[in-house]
Amino acid sequence: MTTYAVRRWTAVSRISAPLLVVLVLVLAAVPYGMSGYVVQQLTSLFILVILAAMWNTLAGYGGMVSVGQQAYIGIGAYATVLLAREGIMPYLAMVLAALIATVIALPTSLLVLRLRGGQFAIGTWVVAETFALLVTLNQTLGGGTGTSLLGLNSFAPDYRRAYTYWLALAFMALMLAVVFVLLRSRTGPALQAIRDDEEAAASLGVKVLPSKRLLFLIAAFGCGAAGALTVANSLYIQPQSIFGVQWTAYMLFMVLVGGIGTFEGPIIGAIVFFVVQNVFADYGAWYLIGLGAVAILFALVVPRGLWGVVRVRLLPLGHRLVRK
Amino acid sequence: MPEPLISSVKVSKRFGELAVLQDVDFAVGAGEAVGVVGPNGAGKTTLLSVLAGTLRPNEGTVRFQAEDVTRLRADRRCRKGIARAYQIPRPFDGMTVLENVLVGATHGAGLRGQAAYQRCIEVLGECALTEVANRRAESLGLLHRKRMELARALATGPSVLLLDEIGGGLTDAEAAELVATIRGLHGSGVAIVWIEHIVHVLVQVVQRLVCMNAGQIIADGAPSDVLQDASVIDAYLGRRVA
Amino acid sequence: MTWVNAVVQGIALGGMYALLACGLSLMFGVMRIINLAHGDLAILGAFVVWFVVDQWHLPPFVAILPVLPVMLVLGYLLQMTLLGRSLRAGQLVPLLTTFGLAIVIQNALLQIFSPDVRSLGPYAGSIVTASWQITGDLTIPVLGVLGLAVAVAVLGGLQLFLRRSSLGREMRATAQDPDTAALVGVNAKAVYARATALAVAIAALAGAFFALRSTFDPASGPTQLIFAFEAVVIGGFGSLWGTLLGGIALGVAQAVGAQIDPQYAILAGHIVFLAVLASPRGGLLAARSAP
Amino acid sequence: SGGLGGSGGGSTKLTIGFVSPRTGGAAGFGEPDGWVLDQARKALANGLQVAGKSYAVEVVDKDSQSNPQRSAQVANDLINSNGVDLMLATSTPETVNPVSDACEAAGVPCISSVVPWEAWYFGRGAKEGQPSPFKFTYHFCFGTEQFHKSYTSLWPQVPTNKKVGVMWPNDADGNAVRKSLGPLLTQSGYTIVDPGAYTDGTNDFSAQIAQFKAENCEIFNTFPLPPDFATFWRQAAQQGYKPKIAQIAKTGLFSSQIEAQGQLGIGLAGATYWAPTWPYKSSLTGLTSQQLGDGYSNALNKQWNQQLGPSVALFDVAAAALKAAPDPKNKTALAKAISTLTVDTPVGTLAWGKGPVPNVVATPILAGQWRKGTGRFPLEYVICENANDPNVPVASRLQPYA
Amino acid sequence: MSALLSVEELDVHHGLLHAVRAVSFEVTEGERVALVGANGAGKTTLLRAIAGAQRASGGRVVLDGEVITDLPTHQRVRTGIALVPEGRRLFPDLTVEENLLVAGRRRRDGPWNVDGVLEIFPMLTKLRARRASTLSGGEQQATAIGRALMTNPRLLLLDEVSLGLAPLAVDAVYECLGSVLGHAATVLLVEQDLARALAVADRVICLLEGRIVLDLPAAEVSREQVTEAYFGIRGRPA
Ligand SMILES: Nc1ncnc2c1ncn2[C@@H]1O[C@H](COP(=O)(O)OP(=O)(O)OP(=O)(O)O)[C@@H](O)[C@H]1O
Ligand SMILES: Nc1ncnc2c1ncn2[C@@H]1O[C@H](COP(=O)(O)OP(=O)(O)OP(=O)(O)O)[C@@H](O)[C@H]1O
Ligand SMILES: [Mg+2]
Ligand SMILES: [Mg+2]
Repeated sequence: MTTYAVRRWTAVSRISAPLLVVLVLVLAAVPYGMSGYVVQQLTSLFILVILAAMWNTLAGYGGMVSVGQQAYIGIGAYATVLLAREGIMPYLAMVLAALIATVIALPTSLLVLRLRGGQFAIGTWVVAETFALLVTLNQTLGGGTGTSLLGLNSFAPDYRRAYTYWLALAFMALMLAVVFVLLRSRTGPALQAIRDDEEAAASLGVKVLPSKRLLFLIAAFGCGAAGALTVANSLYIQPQSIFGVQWTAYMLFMVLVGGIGTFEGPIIGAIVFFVVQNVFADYGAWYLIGLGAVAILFALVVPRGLWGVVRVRLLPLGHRLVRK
Repeated sequence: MPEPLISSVKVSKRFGELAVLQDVDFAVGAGEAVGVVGPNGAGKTTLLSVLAGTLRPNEGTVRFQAEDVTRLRADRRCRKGIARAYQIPRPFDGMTVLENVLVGATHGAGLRGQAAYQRCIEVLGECALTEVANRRAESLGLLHRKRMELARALATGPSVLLLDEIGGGLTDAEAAELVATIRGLHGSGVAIVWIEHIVHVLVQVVQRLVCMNAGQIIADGAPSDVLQDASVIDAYLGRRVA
Repeated sequence: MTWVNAVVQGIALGGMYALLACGLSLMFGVMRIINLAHGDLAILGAFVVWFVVDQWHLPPFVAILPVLPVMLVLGYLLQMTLLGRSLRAGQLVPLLTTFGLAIVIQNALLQIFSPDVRSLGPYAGSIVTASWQITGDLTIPVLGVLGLAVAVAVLGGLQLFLRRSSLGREMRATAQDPDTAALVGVNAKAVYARATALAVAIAALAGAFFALRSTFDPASGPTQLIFAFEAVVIGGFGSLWGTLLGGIALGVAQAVGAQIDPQYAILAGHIVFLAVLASPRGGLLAARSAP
Repeated sequence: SGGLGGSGGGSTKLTIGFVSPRTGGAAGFGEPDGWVLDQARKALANGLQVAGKSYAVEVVDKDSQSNPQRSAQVANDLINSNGVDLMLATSTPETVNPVSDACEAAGVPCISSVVPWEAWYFGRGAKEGQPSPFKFTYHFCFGTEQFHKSYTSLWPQVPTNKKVGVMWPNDADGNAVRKSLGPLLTQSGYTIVDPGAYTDGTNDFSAQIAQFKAENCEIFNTFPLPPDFATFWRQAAQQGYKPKIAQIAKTGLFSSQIEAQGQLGIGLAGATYWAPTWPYKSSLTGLTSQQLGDGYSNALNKQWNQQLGPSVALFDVAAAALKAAPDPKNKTALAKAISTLTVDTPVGTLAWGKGPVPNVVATPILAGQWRKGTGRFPLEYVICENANDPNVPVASRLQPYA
Repeated sequence: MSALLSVEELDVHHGLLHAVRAVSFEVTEGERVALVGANGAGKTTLLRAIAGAQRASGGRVVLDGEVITDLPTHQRVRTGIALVPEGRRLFPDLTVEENLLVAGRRRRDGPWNVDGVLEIFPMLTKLRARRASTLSGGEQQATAIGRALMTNPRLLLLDEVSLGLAPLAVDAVYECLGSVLGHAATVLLVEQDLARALAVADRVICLLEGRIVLDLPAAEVSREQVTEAYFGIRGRPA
């Protein structure tokens, strides 16, 4: 009689996983060797990677197609400004801000996690708009005028860039690790089961609501961190844009172009988006037309996304039955 | 008389105007195997859903292991030991067969790591799914889907197994395999409630047969007696079964 | 009386929202496509109407007539070329397509028409500013009533079409299971294309009404989109009467909210939306739970 | 150059960055930029002579997409990748404020315009009565005081009950105006009827209209986005609110916005920060205001646009600053040079260091009225008062809105 | 008698999986053919390929002399092919009646209409206005068969006819297949209840791993023969 075993790592992944750890260490050294431009660009890229990874986990693994993650981006950004204004060290404020976004996501989840599909999508969007309006109504937050993050000016430009970079790198590595561990844990298959059929998942003993909530809160933390990093990058925020739905459009673009429901896809998608942005940005309206055309082209030609086609799993999340 | 393992007490279920279950008293003892038959639309699946917790009854209570579980959600009931296979399979399309079963093992049975994997390997073997273990569930044919329903339910390590038409569409040999599997389960002490229209397969396993019609139980007893019952013949069988 | 007036204005506004939401509701109902380009298609329609008005000096209400068939064809082609293909790859890919389409339309309009703001109002004569004065504080805007009437007619007509006609039945069947629809002889592609054609034409109609009511420019598309989505969801996905009610509920909430404090106008709409979702039924006319 | 601590070397090329909204919601402001950039590049084609040294000058322009995050991103790109020596930014706080902030943080000199200076200065966190927190960023634009002066010189031209109904939104401009213009007008004897701030994008204004009607506000003032004003103004006509003076700002800057109002647009009073009748010359290009307006109209077959003035002025200031700096490649020195700079531009002579705050020159704004056109274009803007700058000729008196 | 349907060297793939392998057979007008085979043998795939719901990767499908291999599904319905799909696949939010009517819209001329369907499935009469998603499993099966009949097919493909039907209802279906349909249409059905299959069919075809391993008149085969063929004990090609 043949016996069987369940395997998770593949030959490729046994090599690639440690390499990725090395890559993170190499990236950590970038501010010592590279120009401020590279540092700044990589920081923007890391923010995009965080956002793409969060949206992918929500939609691709949890089946929660959110159009409202900008709510937590905005909260992360505004909380950073608010805490910094209270005299808290800006970089500490950014970490706290991500936690605040998570805390605020908890009551929100009570409402939106009741919703499914299209209702969930629009519901989260309206929640984000509501947060935007509440900020707009609050004059101490600058109201509709917006507000600037002043605390960072006390750092010399090069150091400010480097610190922001390291924090972005740390957040990115943390969020990717958290998502990886979560999806490889027993919660991973549970989330996918919920995505495919909630009732059937419940019938197999899956705690539907707590699992979804956990994912929702993790995504809120990640987006909050991205928001905090964004304000460190742009220094000025204004509610209509930091809470703007264009963030969701970007996430959608990155995740679908990269390959939804794969761990590596969103990272690839973020890099594609970043490159498209940088290469064509000087062409004004034509750049945007190009961006739209790229989106349509990907949807038509590689609907499963780049990594959906490659099908190599550097960081495998699945299970395989093999003969011993 | 000892309290049955799982029971419904005066359960009624309505969808709007339509009364689908009316005052149904149904009980299964530990280790018992009960077959449920009845014409289409009699309320069999609905009764199963009420027992499993995916439907709330309008009236009446559901008891399991001497405890009122009427208000417990399906996932709690599953973890307590009630497992259910759907009549119309509900696979997790985006996952492999192995992972489908794994969900039952890790969440329903609460197993972790190698123990969970071991349970999956066993169950896949029992249900003849080893060959397709690494296929995505969406690519399965109907009978594989049905087997996977059974496998997932088994993986949760139930004390009562609620089966809804898992035997339809099987060749004789396949049916015989299925009977052997379920008998084995029954032999290991799992109580079984099995809805099936293929009566000759059903009677090879169950000791008791219940016939439902129009939301009520119209016959309950030894299979041979129930199958001779005039009202059962009228409502369900249409002719005598040898 | 100002409160009554606010309700009246809100109802008129709600008609506009419902009209804009109609196409969204249709496309979502039939193809499960969340069309992010809907607002931009409406603005595209407004530009085309404006172009006709400007070129041939027709009144806007006349100019709409030749534009609608053009938009029907455009919608049909859109489905046949872009949306139909991306639909095959699951529900999320069309989202990417419509996102791409939205920015292509916006910026193509910018290239062609410049960022100047425009309006159809000046060409429509006095109807834009006409109203029935009931009391000093209560006026009923003619344009609002017209918009509401068109919304009721379009939504009602469409509802009847979907419920009663055999073509509508085919559309609903295809919506639920295109593969099986093919097995009973329905050409799913053609049905989808018809639905998109209708949705795009109605979007253009809605765009024209917004262009009569206010100004528009190439970037205006997304601004009203969320209200249209809210109307669809409040009304219960897929139900067109619900969409009408949803639009009106939203419009009234905004107008009444503004009466309390102008800042609360949009917020009040959002809060009503969230309250409806939080209610046990989760939609005014939810015939079924959202998919 | 690279890494923590590294810095650039000496070169003879100067790079000027220019950020403005060319696409997105504020694209209307950026419309003449293409033409202005052509003029500036032409004028700078032969480079600049600074302290006996000759420098080539390159202008790199970027689109902010009317979005603050994007504005910051392109500003940072210009700073880090193009290594700009001087940044220019214009039009709306969404574009200008993040660019200024990025420059301040990176220590790159920046000159900006077309954001009411209070929204630029206080909106970025400066506090009244405290020293300026900005060392590298400079601004020239009108402020609420200029509006006050202009309005109080215009409104008496038509007899009214001095009751002003205001619709000021909750955005950068609206908030700045509510904070300072309101009290100033009250001091001048006007009664302000303010129903409260509204959110941009509101679609129903019956609440405000009812209040204006009830209080009989014969003057109306607003700082809205164009579609909001169009919605309001049509609703006002439907509901029978017709003030004697309708004074609009922010919308109605460009003739297309008034044309879109149709008949309702004729007679609206507006305010201008530049028109071809401004009797000033660009020091960089040598063009008079009239030449600018005509040049633009002829090149693009479009009516002149008041953005032309400040956009050209930005390049005048840039050239003057680079020439005034002892070493134009030294950013600190360049910034310091701007703080005391005096330049001739189409919008007038700009002189920093004279207030209202250290980094800002307050420029004039003159009120006028949109009338039916008599010449090539359907509408004409006539200047009706010149309290802020008596050098600009007045063309006509204000007529009641009919 | 001429062949109504002829399948020639048909190949169907699911990705890498070769599910139907060079299958050839003919069905003459008015014939009733039972298709049997073990789980995963390729029965469903074969029926779907004939109906057009699954693309063939090789070979031809000919209906009444006309090659229909490249005809899209919905047009095949008009040539007279109707499939009752595995798993019923009703339109969940349409009522029972609407489910029937949708199929009736593009029907060929013929005897079937809503009343006719209700006559053979009396249990549907009281469910006429009910949404299909609320039907029990058996009620759905009956509606699905009725829906296929509504297109007035010349060739009716039935996948797992009796699945989920109570014995009484199964009798009703077979009665109808035997009498009403008998002269009007040709039937190709998948049925695992061998006794039923042999009783109702004129011919039995057995599939094993995508190939035909047995094709004989029903009268000439024994239960044992078929059972053996299921597992390839006999007749398995080398
Ligand atoms: N959600 C619902 N809404 C309305 N009616 C329903 C709903 N679910 C089930 N029903 C009806 O309740 C009755 C019982 O259904 P149930 O599925 O329990 O039957 P069943 O005995 O399992 O039949 P079958 O043998 O055909 O599977 C049927 O008439 C069915 O149409
Ligand atoms: N969509 C699909 N993708 C991949 N493989 C598929 C797909 N559908 C069916 N298969 C495989 O093709 C083979 C034939 O399947 P098919 O469903 O035709 O068999 P069947 O004889 O109808 O079996 P059953 O009795 O289980 O219905 C099986 O191995 C099945 O798993
Ligand atoms: Mg059932
Ligand atoms: Mg099959």
